Amino acid sequence: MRLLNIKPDRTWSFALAALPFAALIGAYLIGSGMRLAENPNDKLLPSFNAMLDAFRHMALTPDPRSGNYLMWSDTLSSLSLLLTALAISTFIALVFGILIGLLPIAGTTFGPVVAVASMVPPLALLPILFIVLGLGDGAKIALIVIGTTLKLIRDMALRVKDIPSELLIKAQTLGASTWQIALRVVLPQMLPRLIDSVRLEIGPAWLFLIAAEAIAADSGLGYRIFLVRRYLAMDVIIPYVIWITLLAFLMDLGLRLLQRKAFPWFAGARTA
Amino acid sequence: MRLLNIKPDRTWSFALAALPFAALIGAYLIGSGMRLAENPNDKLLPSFNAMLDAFRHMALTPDPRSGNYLMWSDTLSSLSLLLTALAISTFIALVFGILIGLLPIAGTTFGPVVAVASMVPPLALLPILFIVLGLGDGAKIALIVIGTTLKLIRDMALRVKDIPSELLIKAQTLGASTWQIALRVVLPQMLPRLIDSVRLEIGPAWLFLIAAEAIAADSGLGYRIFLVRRYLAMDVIIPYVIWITLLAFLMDLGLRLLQRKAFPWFAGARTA
Amino acid sequence: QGAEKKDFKVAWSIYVGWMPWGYAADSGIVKKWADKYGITIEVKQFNDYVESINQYTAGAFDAVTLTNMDGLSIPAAGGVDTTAVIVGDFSNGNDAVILKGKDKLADIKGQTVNLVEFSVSHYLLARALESVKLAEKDVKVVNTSDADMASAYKTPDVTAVVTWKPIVSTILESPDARKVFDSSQIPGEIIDLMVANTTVLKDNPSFGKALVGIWYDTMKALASDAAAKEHMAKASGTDVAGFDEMLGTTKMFYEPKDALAFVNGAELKTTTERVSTFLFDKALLGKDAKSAGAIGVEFPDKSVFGDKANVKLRYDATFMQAAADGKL
Amino acid sequence: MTGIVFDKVWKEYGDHVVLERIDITIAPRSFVALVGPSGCGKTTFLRMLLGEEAPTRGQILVGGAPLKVEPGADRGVVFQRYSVFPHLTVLQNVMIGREFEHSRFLGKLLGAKRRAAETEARTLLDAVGLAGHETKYPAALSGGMQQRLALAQALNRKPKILLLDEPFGALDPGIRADIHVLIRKIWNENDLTVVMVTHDLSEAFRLGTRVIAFERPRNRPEELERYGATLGDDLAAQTQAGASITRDFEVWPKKIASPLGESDAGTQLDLKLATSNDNPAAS
Amino acid sequence: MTGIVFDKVWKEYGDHVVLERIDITIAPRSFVALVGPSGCGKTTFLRMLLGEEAPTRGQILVGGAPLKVEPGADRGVVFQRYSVFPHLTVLQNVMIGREFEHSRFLGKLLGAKRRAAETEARTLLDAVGLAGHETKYPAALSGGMQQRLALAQALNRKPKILLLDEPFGALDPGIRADIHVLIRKIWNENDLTVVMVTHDLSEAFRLGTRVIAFERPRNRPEELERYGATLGDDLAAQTQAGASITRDFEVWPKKIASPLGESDAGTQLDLKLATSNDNPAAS
Ligand SMILES: Nc1ncnc2c1ncn2[C@@H]1O[C@H](COP(=O)(O)OP(=O)(O)OP(=O)(O)O)[C@@H](O)[C@H]1O
Ligand SMILES: Nc1ncnc2c1ncn2[C@@H]1O[C@H](COP(=O)(O)OP(=O)(O)OP(=O)(O)O)[C@@H](O)[C@H]1O
Ligand SMILES: [Mg+2]
Ligand SMILES: [Mg+2]
Repeated sequence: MRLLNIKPDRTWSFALAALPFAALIGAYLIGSGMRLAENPNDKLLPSFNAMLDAFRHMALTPDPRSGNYLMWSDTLSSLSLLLTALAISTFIALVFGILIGLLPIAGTTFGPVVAVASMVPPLALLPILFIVLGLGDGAKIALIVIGTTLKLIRDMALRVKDIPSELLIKAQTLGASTWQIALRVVLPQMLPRLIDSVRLEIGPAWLFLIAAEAIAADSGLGYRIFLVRRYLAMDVIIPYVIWITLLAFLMDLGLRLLQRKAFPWFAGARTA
Repeated sequence: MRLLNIKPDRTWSFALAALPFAALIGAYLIGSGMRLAENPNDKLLPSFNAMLDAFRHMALTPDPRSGNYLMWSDTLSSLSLLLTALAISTFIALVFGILIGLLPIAGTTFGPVVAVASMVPPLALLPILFIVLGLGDGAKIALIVIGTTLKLIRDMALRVKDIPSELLIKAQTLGASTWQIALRVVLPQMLPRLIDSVRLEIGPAWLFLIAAEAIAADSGLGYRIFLVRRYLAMDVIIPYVIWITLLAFLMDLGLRLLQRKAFPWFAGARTA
Repeated sequence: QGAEKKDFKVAWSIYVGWMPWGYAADSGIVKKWADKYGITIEVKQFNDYVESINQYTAGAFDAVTLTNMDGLSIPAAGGVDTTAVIVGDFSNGNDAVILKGKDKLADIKGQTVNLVEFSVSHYLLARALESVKLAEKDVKVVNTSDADMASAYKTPDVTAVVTWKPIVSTILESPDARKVFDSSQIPGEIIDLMVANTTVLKDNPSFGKALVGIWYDTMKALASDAAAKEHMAKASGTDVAGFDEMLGTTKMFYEPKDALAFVNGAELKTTTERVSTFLFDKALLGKDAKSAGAIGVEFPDKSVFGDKANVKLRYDATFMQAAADGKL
Repeated sequence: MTGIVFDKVWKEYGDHVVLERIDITIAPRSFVALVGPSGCGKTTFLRMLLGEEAPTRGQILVGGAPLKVEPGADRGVVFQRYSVFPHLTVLQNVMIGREFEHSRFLGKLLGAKRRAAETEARTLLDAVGLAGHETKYPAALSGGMQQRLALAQALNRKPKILLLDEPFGALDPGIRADIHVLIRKIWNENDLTVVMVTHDLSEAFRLGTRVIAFERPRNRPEELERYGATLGDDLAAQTQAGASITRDFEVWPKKIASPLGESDAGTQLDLKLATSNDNPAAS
Repeated sequence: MTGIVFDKVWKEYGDHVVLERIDITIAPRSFVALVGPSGCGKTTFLRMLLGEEAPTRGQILVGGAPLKVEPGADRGVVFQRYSVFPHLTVLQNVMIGREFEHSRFLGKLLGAKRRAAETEARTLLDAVGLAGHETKYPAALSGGMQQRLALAQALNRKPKILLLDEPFGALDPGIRADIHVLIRKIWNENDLTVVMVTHDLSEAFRLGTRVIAFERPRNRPEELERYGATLGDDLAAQTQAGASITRDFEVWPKKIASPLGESDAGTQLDLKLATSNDNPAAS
């Protein structure tokens, strides 16, 4: 049988999927063990016990200073920034994406500037951003928004253009105005596709959040990583990174579920 | 006539497209003018003359210390890193993307680990990366590769799965083995799509390059930006950012042209 | 600017000598003094030191914590007339040159040195090289982010670094790390200041007074209150022992009179000249600077180093004097 | 009146002449079937009627007035694919025309108006044999059901002209026969001019009152290539490259007001339409 | 021999029985036309023959041996869409089968072998009327041309069984007639068993030596819903839900070895095949 026709069954699938994870953990254990054997105080690849300790310390012991559980307050602070920013980007992208994709006038006006602007590396313009926007949560949200929104707009505009022209014609023959088409034909078809696009931007959003928190913050997951980085406290950093990855993964999963539940028509229409 | 049916002609298109750029430049001029009126030495929003001076200084005058034209040597150094990294990512993505997308066994094995790994914020794990790869160009290339390759792999795998199963069946009825299918059916169909995906990763690649050069470097566009940030030399930073944007834009354009010229069948097949 | 105002913003970044500002903000000392003068002071923590100075230079903040050298090269060179209100401490071993596996400073010759370019580390390196009759051309400097210095040291490529605490302490935990030069060998040259915009300060002297008041109240707490020290230690990401270790290599001026003695001393003028020369060599005094004295620096006795027509950095002792005299 | 006149209409895309001097008058209440080989310009003809494309030369008159340059509610359309909105249920797909009409801002009806529109839509769905599928999404329907839905959707807006571009090309014969009955019925009972493109000659003659054939001229570049001819006079080849009407049949006997009652499905539909209360076609 | 036996084959997807107890023997060299309403399982039947799907119960024998569980070079196929490789030119599309056969590693022929394969491919292209289009990509071809290309591509590998899933469903009548002649010709001159799914009954009877009709049973859940019946005995309803063969015609007169010579295109093709040197069908 050809390799491409061999479909592993459930047990095998599970075993195969677990394999690379096991390999990664194994490689870490060996590397860590070797370094620790050489220098028991090595901080770079801490043992699992050390990380567990650090995790317990950060997540399960209240901070004497504030009485907070640091990891949770960091998470809360980062997540609220991240989600606010993503909500704003999403909204902007939806509006401008539909405008650019649907209206030739808007497309010629904003298309080029969005294309060029999406190439600007936002991190290099941080100082200007911070001056214009201040340093509070506003600036951090703005950085994430700027970092993610342009690509989202382009994506949305492309997907609006992907709508078969037959549908737009059909809507017009049913007497729809431009506004009605945007509202009742384009918007609802874009929502599930927007979820796909937003899923792709979760990674960049975390990146910009961490970058923003590294500059000015007093809580947040990125802030903590940055703070303890000077001490090379990998026993804190690694659990934090795993935690961020898990959060990102859960957000992705959540969006996928949302897409499936909220837009039952989409799975069928996509494969058609 | 409905707004969505109004298509501006060539002259109008040009004028409309120029509008936002003019507005941006105007806004900058006003902001800069106001700040400079208050403090003639203000560095945040330098005048165009100051930027031109700085550009002349960086690009047209040899550096007394090294005799190099700084902007060109920076560009050369950054571009060689970036292009090497993108070439590596592209190659890895192609191989693993096809494996994961085409072979159910590879898909179940590597799909989940790639999905999870693509969520890890790579900047947070820099220290571990350093150990494995040192601090030289290798580490910078690796950072860009890690930052871009996972998403590329996922993208490729999805696009391989998008190939109509009819084509794979047809190839089998023509007697193709898995290897032949990968080589002659899947690979050539993926190449133009890979270009699309790589275009999307140019932005992130620059981001990671700048981040990498901020960590340890003695030349490069990102290095220079971070160095002169120490004394808020926006008159250098802004031309550099414009230059990076231009480079990114040209790379994008080049890839689009390559796609059109090298894969003449693709435009027709995509719309079909 | 040029008008009286009520709301002020102060930026500080995480460094042993400036940790009191975080405590002052959290413990209510800031509010106490602000209320006393009928103003508000917002104290903002930065993790990125350079960004905090940039923000101050761009006018987003009225005061900022920085070193004497960065005060000269960033705000002053950027045309922002800046006054040092508080001289908080100087580095007395906080900054160090570290070699991997080599014991003598002279061994640095020919090596690649990782440091933050144009920072006090760069200055320290210059001074260190001078002390063994070497020049910067004898080494190769690679700009390296302070945040990644500790991990960079762990890589085989890196054999020499110049950096500050707490990174120094972290690096010295490696068995092969040797401290071959530190700032205690050039005492009083790396000075940690709280500076404010001169115009703002002139129009609003009460802001300066409040800053000084806050500072010396906090100094008292640091000296006597274990909880305060613990707070600062935590905020800098370490524990009390680690914090004490850093304090040990920092010459803190707990009393205003100590700071006054230092700022009025003659040493400050020599230091200023050295630093100016270093910055001029690196073209950091602005592109138009013709000499090391291109930017004038005024001392408490109103004497000026460099261009009297272009005084942009001023050491002003009047506020600390008021604190010493109990006249706040 | 909804007579359609093509007054010496040419359509060119760049150098490529697609339609050449189309000169035709379509009487109100006709059922015109358009046949011709692939690529001869049938769809292009329909798109000009829709207002989606403008003629390069000549003009199109509808009811005596020049054609509006954009699609409008007076001309309904059913394409071969993409004729229904994938994100709306069957019922919503039919109702949306009425919603566009009565709710300028929200495009959504509420309360009593909504209920009225819903009743009306259900009647139409019943007529096209989609009763019971109201809450399904189009992706869950077969091709034939989707086309019936598209018809119902277009009819709901009561267009004067109905344009069909190979609407039944992808359906199987049994279903196609059913839907033929349906479309004849619809045409009979509404004041409707129908222009239908089809590949199937027998379909054209069964349904149309008039069958118009377009021919792709032999001397198009690709054909020339194939038949090995040399281009000779370039200009001549180019100006002759467009399709034009080659045959034009009136189909006898006249079919108006003579519903096809012979098939079971036909009578069934008949009954349904007759028993429904607010379907204007039935009154 | 390439006789095909379906031995009490059932196909179920989860609870949904698609095909029920298919018990049929297809003689070698037959041309079986498969008709039936949409969704009755015709494609499923073909996919089982291809080896793409395995029967849930029962077995399929080809030439007496159980069917290989995956598609192979002995069974060619033409689908309604996606039958040719979009990234290869017309010529490359035909040659690729030979390249797969002779170049295990590169999948690419060079030198003399390549030239031989090319000549062979050109002959086939000529036979299907695509001469002159060798360097075009499929996207530049009309639907009919694409399907002819797909046929040539499949034939190049000389399969014993040719499976066609509504191959001409999207073509216009003139082209369809041409291609009917072509397919009969091909079947006549090669040792080929053909199984073709079609929607068009007349096509089935014109081409097939045998016409098999599948029927979709009325009591499928969605139908039940529609007709308002109650499910009653669940198990009974379920086991009866699959399609099975309802009619099976032998078409007379027997068509083997009686090429359709009446049409112009037919004779033309005939000549072409006869004059080509290395087309085994012509020898
Ligand atoms: N937008 C366009 N730009 C350029 N050429 C076009 C355009 N639209 C159609 N054509 C060309 O016009 C010709 C007629 O196309 P049209 O779609 O009207 O044919 P058709 O008769 O509907 O064919 P089919 O039966 O395949 O649907 C074709 O040669 C086509 O390539
Ligand atoms: N992979 C699958 N999983 C579940 N159900 C399937 C699958 N493939 C087909 N079916 C179901 O099997 C039934 C028969 O499908 P099939 O495609 O064989 O019909 P068909 O006769 O070819 O129809 P058409 O004429 O529309 O092509 C349909 O009800 C379909 O929904
Ligand atoms: Mg058409
Ligand atoms: Mg089928």
